[in-house]
Amino acid sequence: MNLTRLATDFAGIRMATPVMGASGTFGFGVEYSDFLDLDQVGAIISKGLTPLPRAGNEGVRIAETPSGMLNCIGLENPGIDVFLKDILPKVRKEAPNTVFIANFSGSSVEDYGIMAEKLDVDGVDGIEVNISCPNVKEGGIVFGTDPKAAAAVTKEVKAHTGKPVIVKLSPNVTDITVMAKAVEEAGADALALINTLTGMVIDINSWKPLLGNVTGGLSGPAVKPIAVRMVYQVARAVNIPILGLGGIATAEDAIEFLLAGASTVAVGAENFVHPDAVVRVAEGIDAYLEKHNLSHVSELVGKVQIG
Amino acid sequence: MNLTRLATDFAGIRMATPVMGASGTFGFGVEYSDFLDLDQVGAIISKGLTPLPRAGNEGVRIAETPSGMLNCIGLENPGIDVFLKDILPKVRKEAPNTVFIANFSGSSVEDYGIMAEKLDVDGVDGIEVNISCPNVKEGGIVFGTDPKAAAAVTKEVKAHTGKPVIVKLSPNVTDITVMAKAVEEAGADALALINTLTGMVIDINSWKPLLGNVTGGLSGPAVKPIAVRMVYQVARAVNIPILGLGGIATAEDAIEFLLAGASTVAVGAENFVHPDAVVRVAEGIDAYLEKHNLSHVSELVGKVQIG
Amino acid sequence: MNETKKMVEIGNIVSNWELSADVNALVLECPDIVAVAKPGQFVMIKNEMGSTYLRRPFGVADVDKEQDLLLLIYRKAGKGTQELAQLDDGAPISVEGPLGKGFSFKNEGRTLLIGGGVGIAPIIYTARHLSKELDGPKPVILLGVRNHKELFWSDFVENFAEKLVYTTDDGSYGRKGFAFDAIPDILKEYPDIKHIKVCGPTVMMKGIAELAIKQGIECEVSLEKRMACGFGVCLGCTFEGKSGKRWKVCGDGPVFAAEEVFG
Amino acid sequence: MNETKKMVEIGNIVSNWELSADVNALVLECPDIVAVAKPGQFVMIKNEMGSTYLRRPFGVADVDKEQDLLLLIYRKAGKGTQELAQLDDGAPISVEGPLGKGFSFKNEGRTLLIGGGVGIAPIIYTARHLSKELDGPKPVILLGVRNHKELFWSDFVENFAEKLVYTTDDGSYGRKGFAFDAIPDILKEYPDIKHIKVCGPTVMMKGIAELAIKQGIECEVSLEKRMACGFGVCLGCTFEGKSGKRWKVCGDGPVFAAEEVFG
Ligand SMILES: Cc1cc2nc3c(=O)[nH]c(=O)nc-3n(C[C@H](O)[C@H](O)[C@H](O)COP(=O)(O)OP(=O)(O)OC[C@H]3O[C@@H](n4cnc5c(N)ncnc54)[C@H](O)[C@@H]3O)c2cc1C
Ligand SMILES: Cc1cc2nc3c(=O)[nH]c(=O)nc-3n(C[C@H](O)[C@H](O)[C@H](O)COP(=O)(O)OP(=O)(O)OC[C@H]3O[C@@H](n4cnc5c(N)ncnc54)[C@H](O)[C@@H]3O)c2cc1C
Ligand SMILES: Cc1cc2nc3c(=O)[nH]c(=O)nc-3n(C[C@H](O)[C@H](O)[C@H](O)COP(=O)(O)O)c2cc1C
Ligand SMILES: Cc1cc2nc3c(=O)[nH]c(=O)nc-3n(C[C@H](O)[C@H](O)[C@H](O)COP(=O)(O)O)c2cc1C
Ligand code: FES
Ligand code: FES
Repeated sequence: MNLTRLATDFAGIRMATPVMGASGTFGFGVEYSDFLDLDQVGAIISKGLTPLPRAGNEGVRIAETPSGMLNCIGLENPGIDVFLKDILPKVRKEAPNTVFIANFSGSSVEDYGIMAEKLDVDGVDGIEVNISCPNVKEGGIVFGTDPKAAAAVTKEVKAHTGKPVIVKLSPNVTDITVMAKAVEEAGADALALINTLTGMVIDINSWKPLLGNVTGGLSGPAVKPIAVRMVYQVARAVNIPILGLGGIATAEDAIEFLLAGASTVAVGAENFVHPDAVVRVAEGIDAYLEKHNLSHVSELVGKVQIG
Repeated sequence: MNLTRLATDFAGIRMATPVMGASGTFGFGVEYSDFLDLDQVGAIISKGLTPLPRAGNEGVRIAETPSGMLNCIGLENPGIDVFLKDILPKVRKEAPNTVFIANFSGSSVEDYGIMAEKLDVDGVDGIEVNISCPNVKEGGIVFGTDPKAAAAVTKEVKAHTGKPVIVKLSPNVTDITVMAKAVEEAGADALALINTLTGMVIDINSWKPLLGNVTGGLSGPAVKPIAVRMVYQVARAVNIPILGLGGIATAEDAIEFLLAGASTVAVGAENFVHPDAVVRVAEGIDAYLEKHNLSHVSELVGKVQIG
Repeated sequence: MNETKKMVEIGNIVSNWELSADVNALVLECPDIVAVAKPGQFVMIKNEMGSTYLRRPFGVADVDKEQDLLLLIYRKAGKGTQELAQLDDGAPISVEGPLGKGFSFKNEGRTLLIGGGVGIAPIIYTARHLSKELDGPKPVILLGVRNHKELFWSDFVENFAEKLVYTTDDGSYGRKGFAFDAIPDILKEYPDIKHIKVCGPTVMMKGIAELAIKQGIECEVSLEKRMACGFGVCLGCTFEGKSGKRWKVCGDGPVFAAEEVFG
Repeated sequence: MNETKKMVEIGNIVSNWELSADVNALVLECPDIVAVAKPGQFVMIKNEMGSTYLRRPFGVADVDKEQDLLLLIYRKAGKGTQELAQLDDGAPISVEGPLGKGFSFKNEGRTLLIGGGVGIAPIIYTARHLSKELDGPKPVILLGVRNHKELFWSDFVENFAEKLVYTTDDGSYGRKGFAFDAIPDILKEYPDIKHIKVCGPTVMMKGIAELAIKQGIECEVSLEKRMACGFGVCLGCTFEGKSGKRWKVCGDGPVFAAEEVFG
């Protein structure tokens, strides 16, 4: 893999490749060390952190769907304090060279500010603000679908950190460009899209929802066409860089996102199926660049030709 | 197949079974006569009709996606007048016993009224108002995402027809219950959901969108969890009956929609893959009723148990 | 032409072998479709155990009505065909057909059959039909292929050809260049040619169609379009003919008069 | 316990046969995982040519380190396993493993191994490990099955069992009733039993765990939860133990001390 072709500056964060592990699907990164070389991972995006520890939702949390999956983990995580004390040092020791982006959410605008401030420490290279988790009743979904609330969260976060701020958008909206523009205007350094689409599976034997939380977030290849469309729309609406994700399984998928206008991409559910996916996708992009005589991955970004 | 268990009254339309062929995927019904017995089809829902003939979109119109497909047919149809003169008589001759529902759209509120009036003729058992086709620039998408516009269309249609009016909703909205309630209040007799989700595929060899119309409508099994969730939400928000669709391939899929709150269902893209699907799904529902000792399909409707 | 009833039938794989690096042959046992399929028609197949969603269209390359066998010849183009290539004998394939209207046959003159790439597949059945089933003059067959590694077609057609001509892109066999370039010589040698039937890439068909129209030779072309249904309901495959009429490639074709497409 | 490196390896099918109407055995050649897999661990497999998305977890039923073979025994529960059952010898399966922590082994006393349904699978390797690899006292094996049509398990375990006891739901073989009911007699007959290891339905494990805890016999249970990843990153499989600690079934288990789960 030719890292000079792939090295990418994303919102001021220098990454070895433009391919990251998506929040909630990549643990804290170090869990993947058996399967891939962490030095070749663009960035580890952490499981979503919250102010307090969370046990997550009861009952079944995973359901397979055609070419995808639903999850209602419910943001299980040890809380920001345990993260800072126990987990971050371990990650920095085991993956000293990999960019680490902390994903988090809160239940109020103030929460977001507090989290941003706590995460403004060495070892964290950037933060990803999850305003779109559909599983948490106390707030997430409101911030993710209301442009004013999203802007307020963004401003609060920006006021409490010196790190690059990536705001992650929900696809469960009528017009994602409205959200994107609101967040851009509020000062976000970059956007990530898409988070999961809200879905449901009913067990026809028990007549109950299969998932403990009734609904869950849909991800995986099934959602890719929706994600590519949204990245394409948002790229035309904003001037800040985009981290594109949603259903990426192969380098070909990732290249669609790049052409649509994403500067970087993340692999989500596919990590569960092929735990070397993040590196395999990067290698595939590199092979594509080679084949097409391109000297840098940025030459693909937003290059889709219309009409 | 035990038709007494399946016979369903939907918004005043008496159907042999609760399983219909979805608009745009079932032609005018008679194209399926080689593959199934049209008497066992709950209803034929016609390809979307428009005031004038339409040639549809240029370029590639079909793209396969993981467990689904995108289409950008662009409402190709011979126009309402040719339909009434040539097609409807043929359908009524070849499928005299099958319920026939005419799906249509227009570019203005007035168009919808004119269409409704023209379709208020013998041989048409009900009308399905498509306010959600994402492919037509001149209107469709606006009506489908703005509750006021959707209500205006519904009222106009109701004022011009004596037929049961089914309004078909778009899933490309933040909160589908808002649309559903607006349309219910405006007088719709029933709702159909979901239409397609907007998606995009980029050809990484040509760097161009694969589809002639850049974006297209996603349907097929991939979208089923989203559709079931929306039916579930809408069933709790309105009092009019629901026609549920989106990714139904098997009786098990259909039963999920019924439990979620749909009184009837329609099979869409699956008709392309298994052209006997509408009848096979009905048979499967019947077998399920038999196995579970239920005397009528209505005993499933909305019976999902929460908590 | 009377439309035959369309059906869906499970065809077990009788054999599935490689003809070249990217082309395979597949033989399926499916009596009901084989009994009625005509030259130029196609089928839509689905491997129910595979990961693809829609059916895939393939021209009927040949049928053996005695043994109920259907021959398809397919290029390993993408996921569906690559998975198909992995399947062993006995595996069940869902076959829908026969679809479309095939070539038309008239009782006079010789036919020149032209195929390019995997578009050669339906030429096989058509050639056998002309020379054996109709017992008319054997067709002249002109095949445009990439190079000498694609001469496997001979095994399928040589018995039915009055003459078999190859052109290759690289000149590694037969005449170098496009199939188009070989036509004048053929027409000179066989002045009894009254019909041309072509199946191949659009650019190839266009050139030949225009030449045939100019020379007043009846010409039919077999089109390819992305198809979701294959039987006229999705409207994925329509186009506007030169007459102004809208056609469905799947239902009204895939075979059309050259004038209607390229006239 | 030292964690072994996890890996993904392509295992070709060596054989895949039916044991009963709804249970199959699968033998895969996958040297690297076989070399390190321990009793009670599991693998996540994927048929890359199939229609399912996530990997599917299966307990390591046994390994043959000489011949590099991995045995899995699977119930045809849904789409993934039904497609798996169609695959022929030679088909490639992606195997991820070894995953989880297996059973623990102590150097004293006899072990009672209890399995219910396909939960019996990991009992095979565990029994062989105890009796052959550790060369300790042979375990007593108690199997709860539905009826006499499920006695195929004997072929896999009888050589490693001091005694093999069946219970059947319908009394068609062995003792009628639940595995649980047979335990008192076994403990009376084998007072040297110091360990119980159970793998089966939750209700079965719960009863046995409570009995073992009451009687002061060390007991391990092997849990099942829907898994997306199998190696600790999706958090689909977590639960809160009786100690208040949160565990991942895939990474910390699937084997847990009875007290932590049911105590
Ligand atoms: C009427 C007709 C007859 C055909 N006959 C033959 C034949 O005899 N032999 C042969 O090798 N090929 C034939 N083709 C082309 C063949 O259908 C495609 O190569 C095949 O569908 C590719 O499938 P895939 O899954 O391998 O590729 P993918 O790239 O994974 O296919 C993705 C989608 O694109 C569609 N698609 C891709 N390429 C084509 C194409 N060239 N034409 C139409 N749709 C396409 C597929 O059907 C599918 O929906 C025919 C096409 C048509 C329309
Ligand atoms: C650690 C572990 C070990 C297992 N060992 C065995 C074994 O040795 N033999 C055996 O027959 N089965 C075993 N199972 C259960 C087995 O994984 C499921 O039966 C199988 O995944 C069903 O897949 P399917 O595609 O046929 O069914 P589907 O119903 O199509 O599966 C849909 C989804 O549900 C999940 N799922 C369905 N049933 C279960 C279940 N009971 N437990 C966990 N996930 C489930 C699948 O993994 C998949 O994600 C084990 C499960 C776990 C967690
Ligand atoms: C099991 C699971 C847990 C997730 N947890 C989080 C999370 O904590 N925070 C977040 O922002 N996104 C979370 N996501 C969303 C993913 O980061 C990603 O946006 C989404 O899954 C779409 O990508 P994919 O289709 O590649 O999976 C989660 C996704 C999955 C599947
Ligand atoms: C090729 C195609 C054409 C369609 N045309 C129409 C249409 O004309 N009017 C309409 O209301 N819906 C149309 N639809 C949407 C379907 O009726 C249905 O709402 C959608 O496909 C979801 O169902 P499915 O997932 O079962 O296909 C079309 C769908 C497809 C695939
Ligand atoms: S392929 Fe559907 S109409 Fe021709
Ligand atoms: S299965 Fe993913 S954490 Fe256990």
